[in-house]
Amino acid sequence: MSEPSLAIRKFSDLANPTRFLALVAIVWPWLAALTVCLFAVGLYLSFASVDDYQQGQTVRIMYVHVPAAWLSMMCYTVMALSALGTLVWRHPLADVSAKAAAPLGAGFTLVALITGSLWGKPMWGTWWVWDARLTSVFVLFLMYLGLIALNRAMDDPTRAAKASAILILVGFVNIPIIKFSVEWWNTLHQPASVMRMDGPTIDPAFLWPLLIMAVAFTMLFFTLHILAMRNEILRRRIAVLRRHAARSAGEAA
Amino acid sequence: MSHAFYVTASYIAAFAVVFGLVLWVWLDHRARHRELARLEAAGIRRRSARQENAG
Amino acid sequence: MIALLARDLKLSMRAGGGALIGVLFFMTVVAVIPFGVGPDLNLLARIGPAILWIGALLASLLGLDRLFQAEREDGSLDLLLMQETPLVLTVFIKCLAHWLATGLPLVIASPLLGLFMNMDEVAIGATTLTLLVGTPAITFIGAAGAGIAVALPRGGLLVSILVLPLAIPVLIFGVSAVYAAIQDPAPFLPPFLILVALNLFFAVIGPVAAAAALRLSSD
Amino acid sequence: MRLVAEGLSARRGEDLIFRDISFEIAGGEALIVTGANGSGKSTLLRVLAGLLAAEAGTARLLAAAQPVERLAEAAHYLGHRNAMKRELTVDENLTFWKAFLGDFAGGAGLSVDEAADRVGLGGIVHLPFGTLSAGQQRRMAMAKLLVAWRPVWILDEPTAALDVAAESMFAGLVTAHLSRGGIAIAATHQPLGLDGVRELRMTGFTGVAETVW
Repeated sequence: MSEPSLAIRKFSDLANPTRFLALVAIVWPWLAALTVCLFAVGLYLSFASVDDYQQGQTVRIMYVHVPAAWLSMMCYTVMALSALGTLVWRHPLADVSAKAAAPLGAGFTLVALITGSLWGKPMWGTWWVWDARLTSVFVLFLMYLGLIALNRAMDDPTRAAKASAILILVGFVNIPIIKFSVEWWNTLHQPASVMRMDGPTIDPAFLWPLLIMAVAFTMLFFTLHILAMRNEILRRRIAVLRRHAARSAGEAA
Repeated sequence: MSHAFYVTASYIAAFAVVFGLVLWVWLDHRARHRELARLEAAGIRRRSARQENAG
Repeated sequence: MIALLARDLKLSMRAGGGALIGVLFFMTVVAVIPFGVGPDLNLLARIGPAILWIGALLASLLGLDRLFQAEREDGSLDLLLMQETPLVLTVFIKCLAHWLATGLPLVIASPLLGLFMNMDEVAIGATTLTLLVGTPAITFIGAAGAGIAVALPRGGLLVSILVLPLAIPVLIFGVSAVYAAIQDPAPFLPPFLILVALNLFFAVIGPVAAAAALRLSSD
Repeated sequence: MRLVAEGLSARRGEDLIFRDISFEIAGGEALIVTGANGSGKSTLLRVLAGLLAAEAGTARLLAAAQPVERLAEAAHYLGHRNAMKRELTVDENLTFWKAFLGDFAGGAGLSVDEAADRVGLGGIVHLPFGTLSAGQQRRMAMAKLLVAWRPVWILDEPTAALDVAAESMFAGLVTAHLSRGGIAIAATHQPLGLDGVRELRMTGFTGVAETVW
């Protein structure tokens, strides 16, 4: 009996914004340091690695492109989980988490898009193809921007959180459909000669830098995420304090 | 254009965006801190903080 | 429920209703396209179905933001929320009424515009049929956006921005089905059936999401 | 039939509006909610109508003619806004609400014409709602209470924008409703001219709400 209740208490401890802030204060320097170390190793490896016999040194773009693309999806998953937290458990920190993640997701998706087209130009001879993958990522980018716009349009943070939680979940079930439909569309419209990224298996020489870079990017995301959450918590705390200040001023008068 | 150009460009772009995100988080934090400090200077604090000071 | 359907239909016909505006917008958009791409009849015939679909997509988003906002402004939304009838059903009926008032006229107008676009009979028939099946899906998924943005004073544009990416699959399969009908080797049925499936799927997910959003946004 | 509210608290945005409100009303009784502006009258009524989730506490309808899960299903809510469409005629509006709301067990609503007669505007149901004056619109919104039977009436400032004659007309409506065994809860500035009603004075919640932030 004691164990689950302990677990629940742990969870709700973490859930308390004040505790969370304390936790962030302890954790974030370590996370940041880890991120920097991983990036140092990952960047070194990615520039020290041999050139691909087919793609030349453009293969190095992969080391930023693939992790960014991975993050763009992981970030949306984090937001979908937070949205569940908002709607099902009505957890205040879940609101904060979803709101803080949106700009980060948009940022990493943008990186994935830019590096993707920079990779595409030398490889395919064009900046952009309406490939299923690229198009889906572009749609994802639009959805991040839509979510940010929605959050900015609402002044009450609790209601904004609920509205965006619903939108996030609707988007979450829709993204696979969008992906599938774009793939279908692609087979109709595109000559089959366009290069596929998932062709041959990756050589271990490329795998290691890629993995380390992916972990580094993920750590970067979590560092930024908890810091952005901290900012958001402070923002709400300030809003509450200001309202109290206004109210007590009214009482004094 | 050489392939090195594309590699450099994509690393620069990635760095720029990530730097932008870091900057956003950092500036936001500074702004929030300043606001909190101003509120505190005006004598407005959270109740829990007040109790801690009193106790 | 029938009462609600009848009321919403009446409202859309009366002054200030959106029924006519949608069709007018649709026709204007389609009429403007040839000035952009040139009067080449072959080209128009080729891109005609796509133009009709994009026009219909934009036109069906046009009045969506008012779907719940108008109800909220005069207090009717409160009463709709209170009832024993599941809110999802109420939302579904409202979507249906909205589609009958704005979506169906688009479908009816599309053969005429198809003639302007120099499309042949098969293409016109296929476009009309796919629009008939596809536009309800846009309305349903749009209702989710309308529910989310119900409390926003300037929600109209935001609804379109939020909903358009979600409507991409409908557009893809709608247009694919039309082209499959025109170009012989590709089979018509698979994309068409997927379009039907999308319609049914959105008919569930849209009202559910919209109902949840409306409940949460009431205060 | 009894309406029991226990320990209700409600929040608007981040602010706690009121805390720990409890009362009990039996059939045939009315409760008048009074208090200054911003003391939480409207919020309390919206919580009772199920339009706003209570932060804590419950409001239930016990021993009603048919078991209800939510109090809202057995209640009429007349808010600040009339919930009528300007573009439709009064008749169309009321007919819609009559059909959409339906009758709660244990009573039957009046016909549209009868209801319009009761609020003293018999002859003009064919006019578009938007062409009526503010006072007439409010009266027609009250007729909405009559076309479908609900044992509980939740009325938020019902007599705002009404003249004295209309106020006494409305007092008559509420009295008739109470005599049928109904319950009425009204937030008001003005005395409604009802006899033997209970009063709940909202003081507002002056303390500082403890928020999670």
